[in-house]
Amino acid sequence: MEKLSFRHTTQKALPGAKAQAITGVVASGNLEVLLERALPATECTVEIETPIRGYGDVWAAVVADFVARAQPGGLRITVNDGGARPDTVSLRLLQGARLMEV
Amino acid sequence: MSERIIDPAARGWATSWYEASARARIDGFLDAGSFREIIGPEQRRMSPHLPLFDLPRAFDDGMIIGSGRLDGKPVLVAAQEGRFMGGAFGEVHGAKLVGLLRAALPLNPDAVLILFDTGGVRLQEANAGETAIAEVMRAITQVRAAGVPVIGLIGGRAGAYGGGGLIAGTCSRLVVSESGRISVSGPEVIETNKGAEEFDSRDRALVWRTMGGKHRRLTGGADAFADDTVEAFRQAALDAIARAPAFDLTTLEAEQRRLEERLARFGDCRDATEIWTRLGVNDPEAVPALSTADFDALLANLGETTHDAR
Amino acid sequence: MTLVEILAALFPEGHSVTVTDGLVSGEGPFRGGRLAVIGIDGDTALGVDGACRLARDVLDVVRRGDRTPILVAIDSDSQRMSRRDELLGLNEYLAHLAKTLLLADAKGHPTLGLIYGHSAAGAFIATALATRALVGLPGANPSVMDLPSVARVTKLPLDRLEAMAKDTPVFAPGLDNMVRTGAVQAVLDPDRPLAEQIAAVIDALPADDIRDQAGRARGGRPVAEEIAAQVVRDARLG
Amino acid sequence: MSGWRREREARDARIEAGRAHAAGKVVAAAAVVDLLEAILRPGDRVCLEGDNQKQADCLARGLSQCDPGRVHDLHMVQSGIVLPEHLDIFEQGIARRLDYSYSGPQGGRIARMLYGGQIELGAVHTYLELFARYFVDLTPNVALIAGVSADREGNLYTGPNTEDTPTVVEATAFKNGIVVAQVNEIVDRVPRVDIPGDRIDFVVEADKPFYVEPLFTRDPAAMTETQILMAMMAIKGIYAEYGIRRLNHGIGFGTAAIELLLPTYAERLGLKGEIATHWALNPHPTLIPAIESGWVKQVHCFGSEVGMDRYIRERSDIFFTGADGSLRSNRAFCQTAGLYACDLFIGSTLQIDLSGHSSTVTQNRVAGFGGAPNMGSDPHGRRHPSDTWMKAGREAQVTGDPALMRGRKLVVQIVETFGEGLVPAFVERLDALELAKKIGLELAPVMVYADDVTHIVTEEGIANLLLCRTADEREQAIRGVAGYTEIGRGRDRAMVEQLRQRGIVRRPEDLGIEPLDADRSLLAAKSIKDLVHWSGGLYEPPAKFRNW
Repeated sequence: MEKLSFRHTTQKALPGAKAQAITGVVASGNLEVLLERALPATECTVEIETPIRGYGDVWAAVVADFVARAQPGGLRITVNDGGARPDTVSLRLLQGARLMEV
Repeated sequence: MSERIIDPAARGWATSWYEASARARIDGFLDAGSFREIIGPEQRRMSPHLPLFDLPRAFDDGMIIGSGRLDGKPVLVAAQEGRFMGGAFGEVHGAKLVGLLRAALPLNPDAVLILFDTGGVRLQEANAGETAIAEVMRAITQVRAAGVPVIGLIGGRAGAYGGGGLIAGTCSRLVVSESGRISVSGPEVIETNKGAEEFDSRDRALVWRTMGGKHRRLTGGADAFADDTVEAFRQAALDAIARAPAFDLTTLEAEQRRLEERLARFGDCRDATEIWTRLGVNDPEAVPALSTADFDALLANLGETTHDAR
Repeated sequence: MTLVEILAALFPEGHSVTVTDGLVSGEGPFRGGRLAVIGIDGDTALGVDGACRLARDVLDVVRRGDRTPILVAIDSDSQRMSRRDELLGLNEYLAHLAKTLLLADAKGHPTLGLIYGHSAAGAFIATALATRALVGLPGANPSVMDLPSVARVTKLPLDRLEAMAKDTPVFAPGLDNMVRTGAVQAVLDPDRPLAEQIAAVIDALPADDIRDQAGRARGGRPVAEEIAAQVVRDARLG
Repeated sequence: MSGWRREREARDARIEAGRAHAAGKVVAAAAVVDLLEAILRPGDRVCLEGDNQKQADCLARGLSQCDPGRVHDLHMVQSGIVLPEHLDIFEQGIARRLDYSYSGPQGGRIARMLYGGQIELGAVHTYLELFARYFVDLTPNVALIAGVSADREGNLYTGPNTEDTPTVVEATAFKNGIVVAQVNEIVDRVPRVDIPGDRIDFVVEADKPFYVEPLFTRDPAAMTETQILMAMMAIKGIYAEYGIRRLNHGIGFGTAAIELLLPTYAERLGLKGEIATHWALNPHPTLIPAIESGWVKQVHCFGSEVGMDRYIRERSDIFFTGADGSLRSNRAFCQTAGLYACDLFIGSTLQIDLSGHSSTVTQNRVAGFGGAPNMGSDPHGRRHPSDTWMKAGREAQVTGDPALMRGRKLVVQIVETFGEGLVPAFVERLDALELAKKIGLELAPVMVYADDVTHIVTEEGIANLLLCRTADEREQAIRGVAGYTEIGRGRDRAMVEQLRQRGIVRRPEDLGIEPLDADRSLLAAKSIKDLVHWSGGLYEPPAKFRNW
């Protein structure tokens, strides 16, 4: 398993008050994303465990785009990856952020 | 600007049990907002063994447990996620269910509900999984003996295979949908060990009429047949709670008679359609295509598929 | 030890235990009372017919209403893998057999498993693992799946699995690993009188299911007990 | 003796030799090898019928059992290299030269044999192209074909899977060739005459029914959110925008998702009757909900699809059926229809390069073309206008007299940026070029050339290549929808943003689509069983697709 970790600063905190949310399933080509409101308002971390090695650059790009788009300030995000494609990762991250905004 | 074209509430069709994740099943099944998870994903109680095999872990180890309400009744609930490692029993996965059943004794809920979706034992943790299955079966009989019904619901992708099939057979009542399969040896396992002449695992119609929900319901291996919707499972579970058999000598003697009679009546049948014919089904070939309403009507006519001998 | 040797050691005065189609059934005098025996011999697979017969034997014992202990002696294959068995609902038959043993136990019959040969998967769960306590004899070989099959399913090289099996009891076949997992309470000493050892185990049967405690103490299941205990602690009805 | 009837005389002699193994025209399955050895001559051009669907498999087995001492150096001219026997005969020396179109499952083995020199390759064709050559320079001496039933006169019922048969027979029978048909049964009277008996020389009663691959069945249960998102974009960003009524779909999951979104998503967009009414398409099971909801006016088919026969029979307003009620398909006519009478082709591919060339060839597989390049090309011989065609033409028009403008067919590639096993769909250079070099092909096996492609749809957005004015714009438009592949990450972000302002690159949000709405609940059918229900029980799926 490869472990990756990213830390970003956002312009604002993610709206909403939900303390945590989980979306997706660890299965082939899929992933689960756990989101917890556990950080200062303009910080966001994303930790990933993936069985597919050597895609660090792709993960970095996916996470950076997600952060720019969703502004998930305050979230500690943890990913268990089952070998998902980047577009699926991106979709799950956005789904997760939306669940936290409820 | 994005617009939301699809309003989930206005979709006009029900959530499929088969398609839903374990969490979505629980959410749709229990009274809205009543689910309280025990050892939630944030506790990260993941498998200590999968990393050894370089396999990804899940925060809940594929077993989601907790308490909630079903039509106001307090219940305990466990749901397997069939897409994670085939819903198989590993150490943490199994221990969560064992713990939930043990908790039922002091808490005395109206029922314990097990939403099965499992291929059996997780090979990477085989000894722990197999022992946990034995512990679960013991705990279920204790919970039943204390008067708490244990209801099994089977309609997920992975079915209830291997030890999952044995646990299902230990429950007070079983609700199954057409997609649900209950069996010990899976089709591929039989084919691998005994050859394609014994069982052609690619013949999916054969798989379903041998192990699928309709066959199990017709032969008394399940007590209720539900449409593949979360709402249908909820209704069927409520009915099942209301009339669960006791766990005592009378019940097991009745089950003994029931199972002996099945061997005597159907022991020489090669195919499910022969069994259905002997049960009095006029057109056995038509059974797989029957709608739930037509199938329920057929069951009502047969009249001998419902029993308390479990 | 073979079944014949086991029975001879348990019942020096003779017994009525017979083996038909690999199914073991009968009883013998034991400590002033009786000891009922059911089981599977000769690496026999357990199918619907066998499970049904063994369950009937167990219910016969329960129906008598005394507290005759039941010994479940096992040298079996796995469940019988066939189209007919699954067509007829093997899961119900195996579960029923396990339930009869669990009921017997609840009704005050001490139930004790004794694995002296092989056993696997559904046959193991429905018999020896459905007793209050399970003991083994040296040379017994319980398994869920043999390593070459595990290698095929997990797509890991066999030699790597064999290396892992040495210090990871959680997945590897064999009696020692099942002891460490807590499923097997103890391994008996074939050089000591068997009846005495069986009697001692029966006298000291645990009140509760302590297999997960043993699993933690012996390192074979490091977290199961703690997880189950936490669930019991945290559970509340809403 | 006249020198102008030698072919006819040779044909008569072969038939005479074949009659020894027949009762009239009828040959027992056990006598196939004897028959073939009697009628075949070394070096013959032989069409062994088979395409991506039905197979003359009994005759293929027979041919592979012929004595290479008697039957050798054949030149196979056939649509499909699909069965193992199709290649066995090259290893055995029975055949030497090959001209074909589609290879599908044998793609890996054919590449190895080409590399090893066991096959002398003429060319890999499109279907129409190979059919055309049957009438010019690749006319078969012997055709080995498949039908459902025949009478003793040879009148042939090809059934719903007529496919290539009329074309093959036309070229062979009317040019002094011999036609052998395998049939599932000999009957007194065929349900309808698809091929008149005077074009059939021998009828073999096969040992088992001919094989048909259910190639066009896509299980809705396997459809992903990504595919649904792409389908939503295609419907809203292309079908609605251009008002596409006449079309052909490929066989991928993306296009199957479009079919399943017509009665749900497209219906809500108010597009019923405005798009997707007339089709050149096999009877896709996933089209059933759209048909049942009244979306589809008519469908002409290349072949049939396993399990769809009863449904088609009961929906003759939609499909082309014979007097007997069953489907009449015809690959040559349907390919022509797809080429000339459709305004849009949309299909998937494995690789797209920076210009927009695409290929389904990978380094070790020659999959062939089938019909996609016919459908997926802009026919320069088209002369009838349609709104769709004209709109596309206007978008492509750069310079010149507007009065001399002609339209453009829409050729759309719908691809996920990463395929199975995280293999990127966008590449610097097609593997096809490498393969062509390795096995010495004069022409690289390109499925759709860049100048035919008008749009690329991925989960990231739509690239409209018609609107690109320079090679640089085109490259950045492609990079702009290539997602997180290396090609996508190598984009010039500022330029892609400019292209987006000009509508050349369009994101889901530019189309008013929220990616999180791309949900499986949008599918009109979520399983094969749902399709059966939609069909009122008329669709009978193959066992491998059932879960009941």
